[in-house]
Amino acid sequence: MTLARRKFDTLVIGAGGGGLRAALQLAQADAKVAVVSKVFPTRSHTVAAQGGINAALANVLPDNWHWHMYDTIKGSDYLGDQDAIEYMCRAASNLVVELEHAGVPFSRLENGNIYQRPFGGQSQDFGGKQAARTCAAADRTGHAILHTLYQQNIRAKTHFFDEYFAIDLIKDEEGVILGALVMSIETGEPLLIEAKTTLLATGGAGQLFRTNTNAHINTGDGLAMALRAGIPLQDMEFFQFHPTGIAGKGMLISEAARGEGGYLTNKNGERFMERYAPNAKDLASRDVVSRAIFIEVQEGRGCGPSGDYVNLNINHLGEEVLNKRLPAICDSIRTFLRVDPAKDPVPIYPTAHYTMGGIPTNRQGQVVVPIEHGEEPIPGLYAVGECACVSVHGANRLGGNSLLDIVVFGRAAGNDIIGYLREHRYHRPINESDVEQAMAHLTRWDRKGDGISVAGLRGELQAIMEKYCGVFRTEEILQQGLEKVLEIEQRLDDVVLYDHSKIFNTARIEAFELENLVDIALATVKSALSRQESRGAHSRVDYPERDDKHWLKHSLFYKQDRRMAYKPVRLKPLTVDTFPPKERVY
Amino acid sequence: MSWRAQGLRTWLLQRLTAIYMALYLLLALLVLYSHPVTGFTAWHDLFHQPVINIATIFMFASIFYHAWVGVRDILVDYVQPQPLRFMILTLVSILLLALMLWVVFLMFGVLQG
Amino acid sequence: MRFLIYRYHPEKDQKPYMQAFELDGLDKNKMLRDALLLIKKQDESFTFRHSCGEGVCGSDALNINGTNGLACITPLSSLKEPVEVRPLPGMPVIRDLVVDMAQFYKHYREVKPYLVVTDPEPEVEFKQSPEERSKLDGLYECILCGCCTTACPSFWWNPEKFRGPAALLQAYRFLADSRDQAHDKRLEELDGPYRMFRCHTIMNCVNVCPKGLNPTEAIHNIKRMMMKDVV
Amino acid sequence: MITNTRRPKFLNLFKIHLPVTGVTSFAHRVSGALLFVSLPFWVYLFSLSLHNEASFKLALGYLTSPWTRLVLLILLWSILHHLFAGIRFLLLDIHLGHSLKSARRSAWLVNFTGAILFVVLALWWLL
Repeated sequence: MTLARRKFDTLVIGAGGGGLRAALQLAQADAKVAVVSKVFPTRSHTVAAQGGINAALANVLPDNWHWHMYDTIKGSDYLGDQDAIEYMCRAASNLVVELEHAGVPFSRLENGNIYQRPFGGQSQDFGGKQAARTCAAADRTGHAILHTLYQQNIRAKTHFFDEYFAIDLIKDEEGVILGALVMSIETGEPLLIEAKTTLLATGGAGQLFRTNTNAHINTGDGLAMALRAGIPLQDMEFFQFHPTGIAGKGMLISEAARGEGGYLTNKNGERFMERYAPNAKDLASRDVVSRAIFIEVQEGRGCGPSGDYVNLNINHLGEEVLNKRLPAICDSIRTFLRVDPAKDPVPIYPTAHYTMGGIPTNRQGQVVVPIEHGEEPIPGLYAVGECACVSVHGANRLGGNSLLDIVVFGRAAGNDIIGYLREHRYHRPINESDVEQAMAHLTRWDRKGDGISVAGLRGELQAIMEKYCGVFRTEEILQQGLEKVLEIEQRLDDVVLYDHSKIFNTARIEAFELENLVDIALATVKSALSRQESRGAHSRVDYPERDDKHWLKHSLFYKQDRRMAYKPVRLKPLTVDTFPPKERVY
Repeated sequence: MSWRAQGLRTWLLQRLTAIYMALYLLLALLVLYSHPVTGFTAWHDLFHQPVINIATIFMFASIFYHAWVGVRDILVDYVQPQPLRFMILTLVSILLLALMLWVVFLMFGVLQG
Repeated sequence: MRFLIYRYHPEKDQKPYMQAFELDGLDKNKMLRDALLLIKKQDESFTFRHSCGEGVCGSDALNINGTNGLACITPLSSLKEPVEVRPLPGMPVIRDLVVDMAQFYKHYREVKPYLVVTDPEPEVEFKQSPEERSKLDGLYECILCGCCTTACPSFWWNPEKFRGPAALLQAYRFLADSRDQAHDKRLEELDGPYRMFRCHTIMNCVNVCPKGLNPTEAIHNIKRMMMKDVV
Repeated sequence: MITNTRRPKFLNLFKIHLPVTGVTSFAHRVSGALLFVSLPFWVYLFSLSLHNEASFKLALGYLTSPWTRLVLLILLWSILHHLFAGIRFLLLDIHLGHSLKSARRSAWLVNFTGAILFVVLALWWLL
């Protein structure tokens, strides 16, 4: 059988906001771009983002990008790279306006400008009063942005490979990435897409945890592809738990609920956030609020018969505000909890939400790996969005910064690729042995016989991650977690498929996803075990303090021999002065 | 009544004929209620009045046009082979035109007689 | 709970058939998607699309007890037994509950579902009053799940020519946008006996839309715009 | 291994639930078709009634024969439903009762009134 091949200037893997924004930039520059997505593009998980996108438009309250930059750095617990953060916050206003021009139906203020709401971790004047920086389309901002980007790509005639699953990157001896082996889910046939540049935009890995806000598809495929290609993953110990997931189920209740005036209470009806964050209260950073809820429940002040959740109160906002500003989450609450949010409090609990770590990149979206002194880009490989770690989110991402991240760096990567394509006009010869290796990976699941099921092991892995790598961590728990994940990795060899058919075999896809999840779980637990401090989302009970002396650095996990390495945080911004690390209080 | 009628025009005419028919029906009921038809002469005299005569011609024209649009809609949905659909529609058009001619001659006869 | 599931495996079956499944001790507060996932655990070869699990991605649109809907937001307690689950009506079945949506997406692309602005763009955002913006409510929320279009008899009979409710809703979403400048062209493209005027106000689309949207109203609004332009 | 290239479609109308708005619409179409089929008969009858005294009687006779009574009953329902459903469609066209709730309610109302009025008129006529 001969392998089908196609050639493109750029291969984009993933059709969420990051992938589509980059593809749009490229298609508009007349590059031949292919977007491979394992689901139809508008099903990508960007669609589920609710609250909004940050930009210092100052439409509601005074604002400027310096304050946004400060908040983001503080939110990142000083682990974010300040050059990238400056780049993002400076670009924000232009990019939001650009989205608006592209058709995003933002909510509006009386004067016709884009509506902005307060969100967690936002301040005026470097830590002063609450700011209102989050541009919103009701509580469906991600949906509005994703659909608009897809629509503009239709207009730009981007080439889409819908329902194709990416197996592995293809690289030559010099380490240049030459495209990827993908598989049509519909036919089960492999396809080699040769590309001068490849962009990973595959999103996060929320499916690592049992209770999460993520879609079934968020299995971090790009992260694992990078690991297998010898690229380390950066800062994987930082996984964000969103404070307000629907208790016991995990569906997201946007931070916008608190931004619009909602607040949390424990079983005594106490607004407990006042104790944890006297100034910002319910709009403190997500890591702070999640930990607070966790402690409330742990110390017996949780609500409900088992005392295992706290209440989110939005009933005082009135039907009009709820219908106008938070219609979708009200629907969700009614559907999944059968609670009327206009009358009763909503049971919520922190839920796995966002992968702060990822494939190390610079602010052009180039994937970078450390060399002796510093780092160098991998030729032909880019990554943007949740799968990438620029790092603008550091140890904790601010709400409203993820939609910003994907459009800013999607566009930046697109632009850098255009430059790269100008200098590299021809396809390099494909390394057939690398193709064979990828094909072997593909055919590994043709193996027959008795064994463990994919779904079973995925469930076990998720339970382990939740138990041993959750909000609060200790050496002992993480060590146990590491052993258990290693055991899962061993047992992966015993997993077999019972269904070996070709056409739309989702069982086979889930097997690939499970492999990917196991790799990422290992990276996460190992990185968490190694970092002996508490910073942002990474809370070590045994090391409760932030330790800038030893740990103000990015971690890097390599799949080969499971090695950890470290690289410094870029504290120097592009044009302004450094924001030096200081104590982080809200 | 061209075969490739523009969507809006056909749609609009279907509505206008419907309204006309409904109004005619309402008035007819009122007239018949207030002046019960006792026999042939009364019935004939009724349609001898030019206003009613002309209105009735329009009524039938409306019925036939309305029916033509309706039949075309049904054919477009349920008869997929184009030639067959076209043939049936042609036959229906001929039938409706013939009926219309019949009505026109009939009503002119009544008007003169 | 008892389930009857439409099965068709193109590599094995000549014809589709219904297969019975029994799930014991099912929590009726769960959604149909949860039940389907349990069935997939029993039989790995059972295939359906799903992703977000909260009704925003639009992947798991199915025909449930005769009515189209999203499995992930259909509570089991609302369903009569045996729960009959079939693929979306009128669409070519690839396998089990997975249908080929190509035709549906094509109609979506054909209405040019993007903002067209010909004037030079301002440095800042276009102004749009809350009233103008509110015209987009009930339109932009569409998740392209296909429930409406595949419930529409007019679409069953003319899937190649009739745009279908979902695409027409999107057409109106841009016609209703105060920023859009392709008004005349959009209306022109929707005239003719097939593209829009196949709609006979059956309202099956409104009946099934999982987001509570009203394509029929959108279609009527387009007609009204056309009339205004004629008069 | 056989691979079917011809994909089946699920379109068993007996297994697809038709909502009340759909019932009204479908009945509108059926009644319209019946009325269309009866058109030549009506024109013929109308022509007879206006010819002369004798043919007027003949036309009346046609209307009261048992066979035509049955046909007339069917057409009576057709007219009633077509009229009421048509009025409902016209109201929808001018944007009245567009929400799902009111569209359902009006569909019920149309189906119900059509049927009730049919029964009342039929009894009044036959008895």
